[in-house]
Amino acid sequence: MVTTVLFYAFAAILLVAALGVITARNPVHSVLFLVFAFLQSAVLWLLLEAEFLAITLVVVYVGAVMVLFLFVVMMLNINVEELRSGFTRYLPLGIGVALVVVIEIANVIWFRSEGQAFVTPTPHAADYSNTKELGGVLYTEHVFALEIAAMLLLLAIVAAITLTMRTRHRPGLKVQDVPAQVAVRAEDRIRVVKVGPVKE
Amino acid sequence: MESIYLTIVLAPLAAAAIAGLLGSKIGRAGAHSVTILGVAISFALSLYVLWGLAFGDAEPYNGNVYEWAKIGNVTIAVGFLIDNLTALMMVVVTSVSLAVHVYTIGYMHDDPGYQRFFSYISLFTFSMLMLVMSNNLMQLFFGWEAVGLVSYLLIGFWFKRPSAVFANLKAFLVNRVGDFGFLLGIATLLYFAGSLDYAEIFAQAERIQGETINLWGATAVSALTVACICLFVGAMGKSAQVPLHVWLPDSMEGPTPISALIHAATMVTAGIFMVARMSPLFELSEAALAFVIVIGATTAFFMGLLGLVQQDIKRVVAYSTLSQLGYMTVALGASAYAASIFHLMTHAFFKALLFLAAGSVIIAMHHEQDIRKMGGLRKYLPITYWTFVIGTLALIGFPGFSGFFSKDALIEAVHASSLPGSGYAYWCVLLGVFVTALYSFRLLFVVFHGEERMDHHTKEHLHETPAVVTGPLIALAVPSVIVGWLTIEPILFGGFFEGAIFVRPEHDVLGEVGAEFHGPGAFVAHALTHSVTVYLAAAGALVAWFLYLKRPEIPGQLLERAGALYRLLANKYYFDWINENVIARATRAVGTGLWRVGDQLLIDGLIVNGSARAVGAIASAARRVQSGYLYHYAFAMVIALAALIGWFALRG
Amino acid sequence: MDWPILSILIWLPIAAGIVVLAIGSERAVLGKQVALGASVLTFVLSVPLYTDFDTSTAALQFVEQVPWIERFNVFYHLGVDGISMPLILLTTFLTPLVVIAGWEVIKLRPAQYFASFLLLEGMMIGVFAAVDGLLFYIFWEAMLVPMFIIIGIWGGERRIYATMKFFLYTFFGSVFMLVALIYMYLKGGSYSIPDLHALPLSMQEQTLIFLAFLIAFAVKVPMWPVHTWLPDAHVEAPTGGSVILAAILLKMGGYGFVRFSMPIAPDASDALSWLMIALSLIAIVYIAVVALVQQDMKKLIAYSSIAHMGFVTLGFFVIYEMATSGDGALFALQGGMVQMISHGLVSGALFLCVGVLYDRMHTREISAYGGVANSMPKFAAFMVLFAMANVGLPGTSGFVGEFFVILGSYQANFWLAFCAATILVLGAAYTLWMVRRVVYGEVGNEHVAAMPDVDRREFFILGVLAVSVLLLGVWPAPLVDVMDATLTNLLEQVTRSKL
Amino acid sequence: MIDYALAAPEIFMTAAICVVLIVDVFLRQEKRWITYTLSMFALVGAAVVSLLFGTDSVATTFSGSYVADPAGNALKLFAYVIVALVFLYSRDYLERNGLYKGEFFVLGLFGLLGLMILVSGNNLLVLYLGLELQALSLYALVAFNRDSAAAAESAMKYFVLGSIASGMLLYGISILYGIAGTIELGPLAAALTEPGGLTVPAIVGLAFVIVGVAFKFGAVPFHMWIPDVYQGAPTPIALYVGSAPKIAAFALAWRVLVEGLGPLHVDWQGMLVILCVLSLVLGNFLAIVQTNFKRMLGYSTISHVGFILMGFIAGTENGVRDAMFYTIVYVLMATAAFGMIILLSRRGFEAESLDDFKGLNQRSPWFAFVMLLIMFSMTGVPPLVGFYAKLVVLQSVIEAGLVWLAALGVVAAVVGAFYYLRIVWYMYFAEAKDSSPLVAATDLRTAISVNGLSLLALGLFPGYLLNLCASVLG
Amino acid sequence: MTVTIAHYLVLAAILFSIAVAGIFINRKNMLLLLMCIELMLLAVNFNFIAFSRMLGDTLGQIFVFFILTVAAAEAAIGLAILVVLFRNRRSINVDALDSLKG
Repeated sequence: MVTTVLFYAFAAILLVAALGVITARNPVHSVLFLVFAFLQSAVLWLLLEAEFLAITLVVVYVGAVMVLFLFVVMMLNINVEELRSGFTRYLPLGIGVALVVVIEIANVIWFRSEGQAFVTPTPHAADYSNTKELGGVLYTEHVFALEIAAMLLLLAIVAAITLTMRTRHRPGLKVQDVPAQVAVRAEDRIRVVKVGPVKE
Repeated sequence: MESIYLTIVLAPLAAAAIAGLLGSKIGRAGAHSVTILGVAISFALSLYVLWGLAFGDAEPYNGNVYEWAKIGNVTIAVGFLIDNLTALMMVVVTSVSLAVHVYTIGYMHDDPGYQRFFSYISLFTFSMLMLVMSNNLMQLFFGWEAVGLVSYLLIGFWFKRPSAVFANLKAFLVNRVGDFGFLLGIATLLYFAGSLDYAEIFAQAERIQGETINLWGATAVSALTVACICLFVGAMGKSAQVPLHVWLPDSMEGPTPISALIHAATMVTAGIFMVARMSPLFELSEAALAFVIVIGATTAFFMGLLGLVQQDIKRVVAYSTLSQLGYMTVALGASAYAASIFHLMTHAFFKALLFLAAGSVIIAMHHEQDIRKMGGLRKYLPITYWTFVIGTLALIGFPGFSGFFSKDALIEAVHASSLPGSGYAYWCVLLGVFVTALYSFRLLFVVFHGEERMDHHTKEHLHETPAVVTGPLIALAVPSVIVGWLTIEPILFGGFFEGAIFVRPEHDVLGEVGAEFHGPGAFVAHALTHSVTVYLAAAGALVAWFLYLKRPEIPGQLLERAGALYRLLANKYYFDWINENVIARATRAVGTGLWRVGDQLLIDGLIVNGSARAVGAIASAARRVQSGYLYHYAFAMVIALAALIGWFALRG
Repeated sequence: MDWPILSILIWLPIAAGIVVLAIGSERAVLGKQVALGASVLTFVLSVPLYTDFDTSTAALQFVEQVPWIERFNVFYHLGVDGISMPLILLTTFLTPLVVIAGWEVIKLRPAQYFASFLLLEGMMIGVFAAVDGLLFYIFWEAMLVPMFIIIGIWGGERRIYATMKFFLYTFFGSVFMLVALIYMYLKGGSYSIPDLHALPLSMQEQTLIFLAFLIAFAVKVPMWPVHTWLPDAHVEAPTGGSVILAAILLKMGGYGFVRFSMPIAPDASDALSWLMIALSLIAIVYIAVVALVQQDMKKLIAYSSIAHMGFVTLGFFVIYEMATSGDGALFALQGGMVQMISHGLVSGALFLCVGVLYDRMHTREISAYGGVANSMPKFAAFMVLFAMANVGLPGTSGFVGEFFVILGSYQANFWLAFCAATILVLGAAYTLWMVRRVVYGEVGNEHVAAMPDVDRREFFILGVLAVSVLLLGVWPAPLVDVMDATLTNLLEQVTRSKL
Repeated sequence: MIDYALAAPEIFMTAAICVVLIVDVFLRQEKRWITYTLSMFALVGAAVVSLLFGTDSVATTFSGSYVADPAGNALKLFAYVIVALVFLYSRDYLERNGLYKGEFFVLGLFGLLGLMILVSGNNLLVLYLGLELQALSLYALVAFNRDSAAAAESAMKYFVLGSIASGMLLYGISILYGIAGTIELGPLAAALTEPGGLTVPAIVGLAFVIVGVAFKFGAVPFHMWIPDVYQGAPTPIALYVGSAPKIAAFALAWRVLVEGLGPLHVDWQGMLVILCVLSLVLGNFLAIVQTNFKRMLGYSTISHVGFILMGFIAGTENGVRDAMFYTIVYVLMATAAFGMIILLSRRGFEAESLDDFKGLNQRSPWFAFVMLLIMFSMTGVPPLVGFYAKLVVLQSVIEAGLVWLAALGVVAAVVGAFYYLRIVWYMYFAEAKDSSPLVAATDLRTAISVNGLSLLALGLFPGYLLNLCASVLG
Repeated sequence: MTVTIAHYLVLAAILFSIAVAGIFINRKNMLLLLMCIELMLLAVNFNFIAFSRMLGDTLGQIFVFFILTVAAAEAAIGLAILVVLFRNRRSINVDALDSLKG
C-alpha cells in the first residue's frame, strides 16, 4: 500500500517535471525540471529494487551530465526573450500525437497482452545486493560491451575536443603547442654558456 | 524456246540499263541505237514467235525460269506462258514500241534528258513484256506495277513542270487504287486455288466457283465473283475505266511518244489483256461480267462526250482513248474477249498513229497544244495531215479501215450478248460511235482546216516534221488501214485464241456474229447494209463538218444555251474536283487531325509529357514535405511510428 | 564450325570500338580507318553464317555455350536459326555503310561517334545471337547506352528531348520484360530461351507475361500508341543513328515477338491476337494518314517505318486467326520476317538519302527543297528507287514482305487484307508526295541549285543498298529458304497450346 | 572461456585507433601524411587480421555477445576497402580545403570500429553500442568543418533525429527484452517463436525496432536526414556517410530482423513493404527536382534503399543474400559517385551543382566515361553491376509472390533513370561552363578509374560477387 | 490495487510521449531537444528496469547501465555540435535551421 502511494506520488511529480521540461520558457528552468525528473525517477527505480542504478542516476547524471547542460546554457548566453513564445500553435498537434502513442502502447500493455498481466514478482531477500549482482556480470558476461563503452567514451572525448577546441591566433595569446612542446630538445631550452674566469 | 523468250524480255532491259546507267558515256546516238536495237531484237523475235504459233507448228509454252520463292507448298516462280494471246500482245507491244523509239529520235531531239528517255521507254517495253508473258499472277503483278512505275517516271519526265509532277503522282496513286483491288484479287485466288500459277488456278476454276466467302456477316458471296471483281478493279485502274480514269487525261503531261506508247497503245490495254487472260475465271461469274460491261459501257460513252469540249489536242485524243478502252471493256463484259483483243490491236496502231501525228503537229507548232491556236495546218503538214486522217477514219470505224472491223465486230457482239447490262452497253457503244466521229472530225477540222489562228511567228516557221517523225507515222498508218482486213477472220472467228481464251458456249457471242461472217469484204458490205453504226459515224462526221467548218459560230452559241451541261462536261463530271477537294483534302485533314490531336496532343501531350509533368508536379509538392525543419522531420517519424503500431499491432 | 564465329562477331566490333576510343579524336583518320576495317571485317566474317547455314533444320546453329552466372543458371549461350541469322547479316551489312556515311560528315568528336556505332553493332548482334534470356536482355538494354549518346551528341536541335524520350520510353518498355523473365526463371529455373519455350504456363500467367513482353516489344517496334518516341528520335538523330535505329533497332521488337511472346505464351497470343492485329492495322492506316501530312522528311520516313512495321506485327499475329491447314500462316510469318529485312534496307537507304540532302542544306524541311533532280540527277535516281521500294513496288524488296503479308492475312479475313492493302495507296501517297516536293519540280532556290551531286562515297553506299534492294526483290528465295525450316517449326510451336 | 581470436579484427582496430590517435597528437601539420599512412596501414592490417582469423563456420564468444561468421567477415573486409577508398579520395580534398587533420582519420576509424562491432554483434546490447559508436563518430564527422554553417546545421539535424531513432530502437529493444527475457539473437528468435501470448506487444516492440533500422538505412519516412546531411557535410564526409554506414545498416537489419526477429517475419515484411514503396516513390520523385548533385545522390540513396529492402522483404536466406549483394554494389557505386565530385572540385570550389558536370566530356573524356558507367550502373542498365543488383532483389520479391512490388520497383527505376541520364546529358551533350582541365592527384584519378571500371567488370562477370554473397551466407 | 509492472510500463510510455511531443512542439530552443532526448532515454530505462524486475534478472539493469553511458557520450557530442552551430550562427533557434531543404 505504501509502495502504491509512493508510486503514484512520485510518478505524478515525475510527469509534472517532464511536462515542465518541455514547457518551460527559460532553458535554465528546463534543465532544473529535468534534474527534478531524474530525481523522481531515481526514487521510482528504488521501488523497483534497482538501487545501484538509482544511485548512479543521481550521481552521474544529475551530478555530471546535467551540470554540463547547465554549463552550456550559461556559456552560450542565449537570448531568453527570443526563445519565448512559439509553440502554443502546435501544442494541440503535439498533445494529440503524444496521446495517440500513449494510448496505443497502454492499450497493448493493458488489453492486448492476451491475459498475460505484467505482474510484479516477489521482492528480493533483504541480503540481496544489487550492486554485487551487477558487478558480477558486468565484467564477465558483458566485458565486450564494457570495452565498447570505453571506446564510446573515448570517442566522445575526441569528438568533443575536435569540435570545440579552437586554436586562436591572436598575438600574445599563450596556447599549448603539444608537438612543439614534446619535440623540444634540451639544447633549445638551455644554452650552456662557457663562462670563462673573470679577472678584474 | 526459253532462251528466245528470255532474249525478248531481257534485250530491252539490257538496253535500258545501258542507256540509263551509261547514258553520259555512250552519248545520244549510242543511247538511241542501243535501245532501238534492243527493241528491234524483241520485235523480230516476237514476230518469229507469233509466226511459229500462228502458222508454224510451235506449241504454246508454259514454263518457269526460276523459283522466286517457295512458301510451304506454294511455289512462286518467274516464268513464261506463251500462247497466241501472248504472242499477239508481244508483237503489238514491240512493234508500237519500236515505232515510238524511232519517232522519239526526232521528237526529243533537243531534250536534255534524251538518254534517260530512251532508257525509260526501253524499260517500259521490258515491263510490258514481263506483264504479257507471265505465267503467274505474281509476275503479272510485277509487270503491272512496273509499267505503272515507268508511266510515273515518264509522265513526270519534264519534272520541272509542276503540272507534270502533279500528273504523275496522280497517275500512280489512281493506279495504286486499282492495284489495291488487283492484289486482293490475287489474294483471293491464292486462298482458294492455293497457287498463283495460271494453269493451276484455271484448272480449279470450276471448284472455286462453288466456294463462297463471307464479306458482310453471314452473306455468302461467290468467291470467284469476288476474285474477278477485285481483279477487274485493277484493270479499271490500269485501263482507265470510270471512276479510275482520272489519271489518263492528265498523263498527257508526258512527252507525246509516251502518250502514244503507254497511254494509248500498250500499258492502258494491260487491263484488257489481263481480263482476257483470266477469261476462264470471268466466264464463270456472270456477276463479274455484268460489272465489267456496265463499267466499260459507261466509260465508252461518257468519256467520249468529254472529248467534245477539250481544247488540247492531246487531251482530245486521250479522251478518245478512254472511250475506246471502254469499248474494249464492254467487249470483255460481253464475253467477246477476242473482239476486245482485236480492237486492242487495231486501236494500238491507229491510236499510236493519232498520238504521234498529234505530236508531229505539236513539234511543228513549237510545243503548242491548244487547238484554238491552230487551224489550216493541212497545207503545212501534208504527211501528218494524211496520216492523221487515216488514223481518224480508223478510229471512227470508216468501213474497210482497221478500226471499222474491230469496232463493228465488237458492237455486233455486244448486241448479241444477253448478259445483264448488255442492253445498256449496246446503247452506249452505239451512241459512242456518233460521239467518236463527232469529236474526231472536230479535231481534224479545227486543227487542219479552217482559219489559221496561230500567231505570226509560229506561222513563219511552220514546216513538215523530219523523216524520223513522219516515218513512224507512215509505218503506223499502214497497219491502221490494212490490219483489220488481214486479221479479222483468224483472230475473231478462226479460233486463233483457242486455248488461250476460254468462252463458255452460252456466252459465245462472237460465235453468233461469226455465223454471219463470210470474209472481210462481206463484213463491210453487211455493215453498210445491215448496221446503223456506219451511218452514225457518218452523221457524226457531218455534224462536225457543219459545226466546225460550215458554221463555226454555232458551237459558241450552243455552249451558252446548254451552260449546265457544258460545265458538267468541262469539269469532267467533277471527278477531279471530288478527288482533290473531297477525298484528298479529307484524308489530309484526317491526317492532320490524327497527328495533332492523336499523336501530339493525346499521346505525347497527355500521356508521355503529361506523366512527366505529373511526376514533376508531385515531386515539387513532395518537396515541401522536406521543409528543412527539424520538428517536421521528427513529426514525420513519430507519425510513421504511430501508424506502424496502429496498423500492424492493433488491427487484429 | 570450330571457331566461335558468333562471339567474334559480337566482340570484334566492341573491341575495335574501344580501340577507336583509345585512339581518340585527335587522330580521327586513324580511328575511322580502324572503324571501317573492323566493320568490314565483321561483315566478311559474318558471311559464313549464311554460306555454312543448314537450311534444312530449325535447330540452333553455330552454338556456343559457356556457363556464365552459375547461381542463376545463366549461360553465355549463343546460336542462330533462320530467324536471327538474316538479322545478324543485316546488322553486319549496314554497319560498314553507316561508318562510311559518317566518314566526312562527322566533325565533332569523331572517335566517339565511330566507337559508338561499333559498340552498338556488337550489342545488336548479341541481341540476335543470344539464346539465353538474360543474356538477351543484357544486350538489349546495353544497346540503349550508345544509342542515347549517338542521338544526344550528334543529333539536331531538340536532340536532348528526343534522346531522353527515346531512352525512357524504351527503358520503360523493357523493364517489364525483365519482370516477366524473372518470373519464368523462378518457375522453371532457367533463363534459356528453349527452356522458356517449353515452360508450362497457365492462361493467366501467359496473359500477364504476354502483356509484359508486349510493352517491351511494342515500344521497340514501335506500335501505336507507344510510337511517338520514334519520330522525335529519328528527326533528331544523326543520319547514321537514324539508319541503325530504323534498320535494326526496330527489328528487335519484331524479333522479340517471334522469339519470346509467341512461343512462350501461345495461348495468350492466340487470345490477344485481335488486339495485336487491331494495333497493327491502326499502325498501317492511322500512321500512314499521319505520315501524309508531315513536313519534315525524316519524320515522314519515321512514320512510314511505323506503318511498315505494322505489317510485321500483322504478319506475326494474323496466324492465330486462320485455320492451321493451308499455307496462309507461313505466308504471313515469312512476310513479316522478309518485311523486317527489307524495311531494314529500304528505310536505312531512305535515311541515308535524307542525310545526303541534310549534309548539303542542313535542313530536313520538305518545303526547303524542290527540284533536287536538276542539280543532283544521280541522287534523284537513288531517291526515287528507294521511294519506290518503300512504296512496295514489285521488283524491290519492299514488295515481297507486303505481298506475303497481304496474301497471308487474306486467309484470315478478307477485310484484314483489305485494310492492310490500303498501304498500297497510302504508302504511295506519302512517299511520292515527298519525292514530288523534294526531287521534282523547278529548282526550289539557289541553295538547291548549288548542291553538288553525290560523291563517290555516297554513290557507293547508296549503290550497294540499291543493288541489295533490287536483288531481294527480284529473287527473294535465298532469304525465304533460309527462314523456311525455322518458321515452319515456329508455326507449329506457336500454335501448340500450353494449357 | 573467451576466444579472443574470434574478435581479433575488433581488437586490432581498437589498438590501431589508439596508436593513430596518439601518434597524431605528436605530428606537425606538414607531417600529417603519417596519420594518413598509418590509418591506411591500420586498414590493411585489419584486413590481414580478418583474413587470418576468419572462420568458415559460425562461432560465438564473449558469452554469446559476439559472433564470427563468414558473412560478417566478408562485410568487414569490404568495409575496409570502402573506408580505404574514402580516405584515399578524401586526402586531396582535405588538404586543399584546410581540413587535413588527424581527427578525420581517427573518427573514420571509430566509425569503422562501430561498423565492425555491429556486423559481429550477437546481442541487442552490443548491436546498440556498435550502432551508437558509429553514429556518434558520424555526427562528429558531419560537423567536422567547424566553419561551415551548413555542416553544423546538418550535423545537428542528423544528431537529433539519430538520437530519436536510437531512442525508439531502445524502446523497442526494451519491450522485446521484456517479452523474451533475453537480448541474445538466437534465444530471442526461439522465444518469439512461442511468444507466450504476447504477440501484440512483440509487434509493438518490432515497430519501434523497425524505426531504428529504417532510420539507419534512410528509408522513407525516416529518410529526412539523408539529403540534408549529404548536402551539408563536406564532400569527403558525405562520401563516408553515404558509403560504409550502408553496410552497417544492412548488418543491423540482417542481425536484428532476420536472425533475431525472424519469427515475426510476416509482420515486419508488411512494414518493410510500406517503407519500400514509399522509398522507391519518394526517393525517385524528389531526386528529379534537385539541382545539387549531393542532395540528388541523397534521394537516389533513398530509392536504392527501397531496393535493398526488397531483399529483406522476402525474408528468406536468398533475400538476405540479395540485399547484401545490392548493398555492396550500391556502396561501390556511391563511393565512385562521390569520388567524382571530389575529383571535379578544386580549392575553394565545390563541384556539387549538377551544372558542374556540364561538358565534362570535353574536359576529360575518360572521366566522363567513368561517370557514365557510374550513372548507368545506378540506373540499372546492363552490363553494369547495378543491373544485377536490381535483378537479384527483383527475383527475391517475385519469389515472395509480390510481383506488383517488382513492377512498382521497375517503374520507379524508370523514373529514376531520368535524373541519372540528366548527368550523362550534362556531361556529353551540354557545353562546358568552365573548360579548365581537371586537377587531381594521380592516386585519386587511378582509384576512381578503378572504382568505376569495377562496376563494369563486376557487371561482365557478376558470378564471382554473387557466389561470394551466396557462399558466405549459405 | 497494487502497482504492477504494467503501471511502470505505462508511466514509461507517457514519459516517452512527453519527450516525443517536446521535440516537435518546441520550435525555438535547440537545447530543449537534447533534454527531450535525455527524457526519452529515461523512459526507455524505466522499461528496462521494470522488465528486469519482472523477469528477475539483471540483464535489463546492465542495459540501463550502458544506456546511461551512451547517453552521457551522446550529450557530450550533442552539446559540442550545438556549440559549433552556435558559433556559426549565433543562434540555437530551431526555426532557423532551414537552409537545407527541398
